[in-house]
Amino acid sequence: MQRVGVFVCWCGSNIAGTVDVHAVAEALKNEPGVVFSTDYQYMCSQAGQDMIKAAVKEHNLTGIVVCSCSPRMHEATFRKTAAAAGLNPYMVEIANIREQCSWVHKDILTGTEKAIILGKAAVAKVNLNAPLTPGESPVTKRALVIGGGIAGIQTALDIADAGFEVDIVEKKPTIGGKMAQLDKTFPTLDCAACILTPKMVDVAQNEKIRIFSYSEVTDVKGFVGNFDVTIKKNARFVKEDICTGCGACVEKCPMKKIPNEFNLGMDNRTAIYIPFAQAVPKVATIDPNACNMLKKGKCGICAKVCTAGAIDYTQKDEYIEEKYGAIVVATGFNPISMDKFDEFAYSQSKDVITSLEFERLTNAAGPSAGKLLRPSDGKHPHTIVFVQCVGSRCEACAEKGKEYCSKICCMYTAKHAMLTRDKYPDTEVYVFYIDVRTPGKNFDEFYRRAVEEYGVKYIKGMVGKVTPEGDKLKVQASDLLSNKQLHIDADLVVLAAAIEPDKSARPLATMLTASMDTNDFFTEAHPKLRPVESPTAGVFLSGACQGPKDIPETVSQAGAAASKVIGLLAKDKLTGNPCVASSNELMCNGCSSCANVCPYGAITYADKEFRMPDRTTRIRRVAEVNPAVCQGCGACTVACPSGAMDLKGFANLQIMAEVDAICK
Amino acid sequence: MKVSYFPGCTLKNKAKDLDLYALRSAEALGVTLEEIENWQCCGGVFTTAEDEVATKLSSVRALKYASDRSQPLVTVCSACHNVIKQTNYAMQNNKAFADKVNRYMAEDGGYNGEAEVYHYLEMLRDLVGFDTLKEKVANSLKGKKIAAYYGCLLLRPGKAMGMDDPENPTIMEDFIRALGADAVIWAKRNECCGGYISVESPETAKKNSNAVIRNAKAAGAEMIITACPLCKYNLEKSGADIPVVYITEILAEALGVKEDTNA
Amino acid sequence: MQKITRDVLIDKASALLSDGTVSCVLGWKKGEFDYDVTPAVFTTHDELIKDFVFSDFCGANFSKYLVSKTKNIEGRILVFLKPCDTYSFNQLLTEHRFDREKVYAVGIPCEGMADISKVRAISGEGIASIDTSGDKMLVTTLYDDEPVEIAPCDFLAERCINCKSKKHVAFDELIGEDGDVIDSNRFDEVARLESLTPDERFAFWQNELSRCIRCNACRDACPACTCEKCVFDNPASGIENKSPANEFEEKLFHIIRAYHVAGRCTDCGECSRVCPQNIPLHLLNRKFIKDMNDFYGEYQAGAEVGMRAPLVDYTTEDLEPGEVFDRRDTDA
Amino acid sequence: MQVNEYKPLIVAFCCNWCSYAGADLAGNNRLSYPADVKIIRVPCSCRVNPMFILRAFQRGADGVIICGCHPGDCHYTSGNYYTRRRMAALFSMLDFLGIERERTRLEWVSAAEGAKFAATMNDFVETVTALGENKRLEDLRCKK
Amino acid sequence: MHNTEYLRDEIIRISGANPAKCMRCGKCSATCPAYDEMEYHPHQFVNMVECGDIEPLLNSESLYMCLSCFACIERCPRGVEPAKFVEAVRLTAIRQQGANRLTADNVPPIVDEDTPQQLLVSAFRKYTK
Repeated sequence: MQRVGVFVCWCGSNIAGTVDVHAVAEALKNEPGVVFSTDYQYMCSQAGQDMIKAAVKEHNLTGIVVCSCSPRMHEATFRKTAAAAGLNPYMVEIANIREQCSWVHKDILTGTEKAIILGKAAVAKVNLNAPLTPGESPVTKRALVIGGGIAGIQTALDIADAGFEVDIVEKKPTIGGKMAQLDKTFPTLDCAACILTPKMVDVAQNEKIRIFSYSEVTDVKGFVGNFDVTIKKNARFVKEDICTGCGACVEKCPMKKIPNEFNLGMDNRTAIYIPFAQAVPKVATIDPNACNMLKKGKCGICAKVCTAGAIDYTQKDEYIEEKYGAIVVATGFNPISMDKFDEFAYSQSKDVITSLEFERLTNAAGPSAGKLLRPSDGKHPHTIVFVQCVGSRCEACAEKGKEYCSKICCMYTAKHAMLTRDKYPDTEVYVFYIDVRTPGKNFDEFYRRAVEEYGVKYIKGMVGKVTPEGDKLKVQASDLLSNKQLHIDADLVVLAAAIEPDKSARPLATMLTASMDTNDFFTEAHPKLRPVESPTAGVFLSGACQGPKDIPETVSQAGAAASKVIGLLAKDKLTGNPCVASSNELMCNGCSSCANVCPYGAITYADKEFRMPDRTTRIRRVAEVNPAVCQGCGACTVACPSGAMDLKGFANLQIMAEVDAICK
Repeated sequence: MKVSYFPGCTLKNKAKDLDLYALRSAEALGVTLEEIENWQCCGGVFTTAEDEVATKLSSVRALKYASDRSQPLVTVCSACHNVIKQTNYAMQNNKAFADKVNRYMAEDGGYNGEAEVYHYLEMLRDLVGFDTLKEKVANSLKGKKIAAYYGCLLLRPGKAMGMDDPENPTIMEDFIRALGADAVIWAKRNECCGGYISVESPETAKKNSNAVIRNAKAAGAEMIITACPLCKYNLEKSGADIPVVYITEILAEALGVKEDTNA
Repeated sequence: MQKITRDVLIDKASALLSDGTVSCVLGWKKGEFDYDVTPAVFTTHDELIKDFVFSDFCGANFSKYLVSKTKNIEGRILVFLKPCDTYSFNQLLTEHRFDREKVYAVGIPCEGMADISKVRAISGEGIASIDTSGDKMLVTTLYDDEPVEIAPCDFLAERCINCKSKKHVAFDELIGEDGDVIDSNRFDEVARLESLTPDERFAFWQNELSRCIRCNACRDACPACTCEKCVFDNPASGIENKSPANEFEEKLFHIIRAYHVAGRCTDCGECSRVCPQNIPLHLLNRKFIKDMNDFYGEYQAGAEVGMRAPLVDYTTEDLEPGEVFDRRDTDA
Repeated sequence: MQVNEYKPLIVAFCCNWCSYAGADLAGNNRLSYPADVKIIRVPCSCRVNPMFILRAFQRGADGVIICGCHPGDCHYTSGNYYTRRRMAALFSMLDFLGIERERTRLEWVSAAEGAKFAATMNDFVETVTALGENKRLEDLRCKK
Repeated sequence: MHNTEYLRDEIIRISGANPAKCMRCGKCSATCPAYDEMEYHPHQFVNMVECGDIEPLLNSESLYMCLSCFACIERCPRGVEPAKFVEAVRLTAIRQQGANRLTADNVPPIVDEDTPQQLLVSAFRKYTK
């Protein structure tokens, strides 16, 4: 039996005004377990707390009930008081007689009556409280960043800057991601490469950062602070540590007609290749689907010309196992396929391109060396039509397109249009828009400049059909403001394709037990208050894997994710919330219902040996809750058919005792 | 293989060729088209209005006829195909509509969208197979540049038609290639010729048709093929200077059954 | 009335025993009377010949027995599964309740099983013997010389009249031909009750459940009730309770039991079969099944191994509890 | 005012993160609702076991209301979605047994919705008061 | 006022489509092959039906210019299906007594020897009750 002390707070007149606090203290004296009951003006004051401490000593209290304001206000305070008095802090229960009683009931009789009942419920509960100790687990002081675009790069640099080791896993041969493919960045128009490549070099030179390029994560086990990750390093057939990136092999490779993915297939590369001049690591990679030596065993020229002896045709995929304390997902985005939108004739004409292709077309390192030329005939286009929202903002049930706004298109289209008018004033530029969305610092000003200073023709309406005919693209569109159907003979049509999460995200989310929305964007732990954390402890989100984002937003989220990681890695031990679920293995059926509903993947199963009454042993599958991962929601406790699963601090018997006390 | 066949009004009249060559070609490919007894005209266009029931009953009867025989229902005319498939889709997906229809169908026994509807081209693709078709070709149309004209009725609405990607179709192009010819890809292949507007405003029909023809020719076509008598009429009427031919006619030609050998 | 005979099953069991495929056989054993058949484990051909039966009274669903019978046995156990039993079999596998490797499942066809209380209602008390070999059941009582003839439609159990499936969803081997899932009318009675007023429904259940004697037969026969320790037997659960002390307890037990098996109940009907008070307990389970089908899409527990039951799943667009009633009210 | 006016007994389960905070806000703003409502704090609405609800009715509660975060806003991401299914099933079953459906309710109340909390409780108390005492699920041994 | 609302609801009911789903992108009008012939264009149909501005539509020649080519239905990103509104208004117009657009008397002058049955059948279905 507990020895419970009850402390009724007046809260000045806040409580005492509509609740007879003496009567409450008196009434609760008769409750089972209560050995001491009193009231005081301000329980949370130093004097009030000292009073509690003294009573604990004097009456050998094992449990405390404070009838006061909301536990959301002072539960932590009174727990500290209890701890200072030598009690387990979780032996405290609060009866909320201010917010949920004195403040909402005007009549002193009803207020007092209800306060007594709430006090009784708290006493009933505390009688069943057990001392709880938060679990501790060690922290591996190294972070993993999955994805090496600007989000991953920034996160890794910030974490490394704080002195922790970071590994970046990037599936492409180089880090840099989408930003490396961009020409200029809005709204300042600085060159993407000029601001990105120094960061890539920083990553390469940072002693704390390792890059696993051309690699992917294949397995994740463990939990916050203690992840075991398997990384697959795909064979690139070039010894990374020996290759100097001189490019002699690339020059001599006879297979020169391989579509170059870095330029989105608008020009060609060789079978052995370095994606672009500033690649990090600057190491060649052999495309096994294109190399004659790997396919047919004939050629071997690259090995012959490599003075460093870096070529290794026998290289195999390698699996590396590493431990991490935290994982950051930065898997980024891709433009959606335009296959289902052929009313814009993307598959029919080379001169209908996506905006990312337009970036490459205007990039000095792109297929046309930065000159804006039509892919079909290399001629300078005089009329360009930009189409916004292609595949964005589609009906939820539509089979094509995405329901959400892709967010970045309005601004990059304004940028493309402006830059085109700036470089080629003889070009007519039309932008068809549904809405122009420019909420961002200097964004709307930028868009207005495109219209007012550069003469870009913004037309409210959509393009309905693009018909390639001769060397023209006949664009049929609506101008809603002048209520006209327009027919424009364009030379180039640029589609602002919706963006979607990278396809690698879905299997990764499964490995991480991190949740995703229906669009395969990672869900955040809380949409407003914990936007860079995933609901799975120790897994953080950076960049467009969480939702469409532009570069400034991505970089700030990357920094935020890094600071969360640093905060985690700075701890030697993780102290958990002790109010977690635990399973009574004697009652557990091993049915998996609990694991099915656990949002955190905190429940695993083990085959355990049980001694039976007849002295035989039996092996049974039982649930085990990892207290470091469990967040204490209690979903499992209700899913459990046998009642084996219970929640500490909010146990079945405790809640039922409260119910009983209230209904008595 | 035997299938139920809904020819439609025009095929018995102005578009006899479409019908005749469909029958002969199918026979040559091992498919017997069994004409539905007492079929009634589909009405030419599907009315999207929720409260139009009577105008769709002839389609439902045809559908029920086929489903009672556990046969696929095959159509050739794009319009019949469109009406019947949209009706079937409504029977499958719009319970209120299906209930209303079934009140009229009580005597015949109910119908709930069980039938499978194939356009003749789908029949070639899914039941015969373009590979089989390719093998049966006697007179290859090699070197001929043919523009497939889908028009509006064959593919749309994509959900109900379920025939091919409504914006980026390949079925007719694959058909052309199976016959040995070259398929011209062009943008206006799924745009409307003007349809029944030629009653109300022949100029509009002409304008639309001209745009279609111009685009086909610009893409290098020497011939336009269609499954729709009204498309053929509108294109020809607008002064097409390029042959507009029924799909079944070039099929019969390629299979070598164009001239009736039994006659 | 069954299409396959005892001999066929004994031959199959004996063959599997002798070639070492299985070490024992879970089968029906004849009891004192022709209708009180009990489940039993057989290990030899002789035992089978002596006591194994197969008749219209072999309704017992063996799946549940596998939970205990597969523990501590050498080799595999042969189990005969009727179509409806195979759903329970899969559901138990989904819940990892026994080791599939330990079981050799032989699917057998079922023509529907008899309800002895229906038989008795026609024949009268004092049943001496029952012959189920023909199309009709021949019941001889102590008081009549001539056997009473009963047609299947008069003796079939409710769950068999409304059979949901003749298809075996799990087996290693099948005797006879497999059937199909049946579009049954099993939810009609639930729908009828739903259409009553709350007062009428309350009266109905008050009448039914007040007969409960808390014998726990429903729980003990239920293939979904395989908890290591039942909450009703467990003082730590806070709801331990062993007798129907009053109206509340009668209801509480059955509501909680139905809720515990909700989403996991395959609608095998064992609860109602074994109830000595003939309480239509299956209606509670069917109510949950019907609701979940209506709210969240068709779901048949045990149709496949590894399915996720509706109550441990969700979509962001699910109905609100209030909408559930609105919807039913507008349907009605 | 009548002395022996019928006062229902209402048990409200509130999730710690949204609805309990919403109730606190109602208090902060002095938005009154009947004292018949007694709140039990749970970490998440998905902690509410149907057993607790039956227990409350057994012990004489006249109405039980469960409040949680709005769908999509659950502190634990998905807890309230499970609650929604569980309560839909349970409430429908209680209704099936003839227990008045108005005695059970599930409401979404955010931490910012103090006014909604008070309004919901006022409405619920009014509804239950109109129904009168819970007789169909009460355990007479627990009678006051 | 009452009549306007009734008409609006009736049109929406007949159409089976929901004008509120429209996000005003204008793709229906951009893709419409009969745009130039119409006084009110597909996007206006959606908007005017939503606003209950049915009277002008009922009296407009635009009703008879829609080709039922389903391009707007197919290409609408929001699944609004504008042609269904055109159809609903057209039916409302021609279902009125004596409002048939096309009668048998009109036929002879428009028929030539190649005119397919399909043309007349379709036209009758669209223009006549």
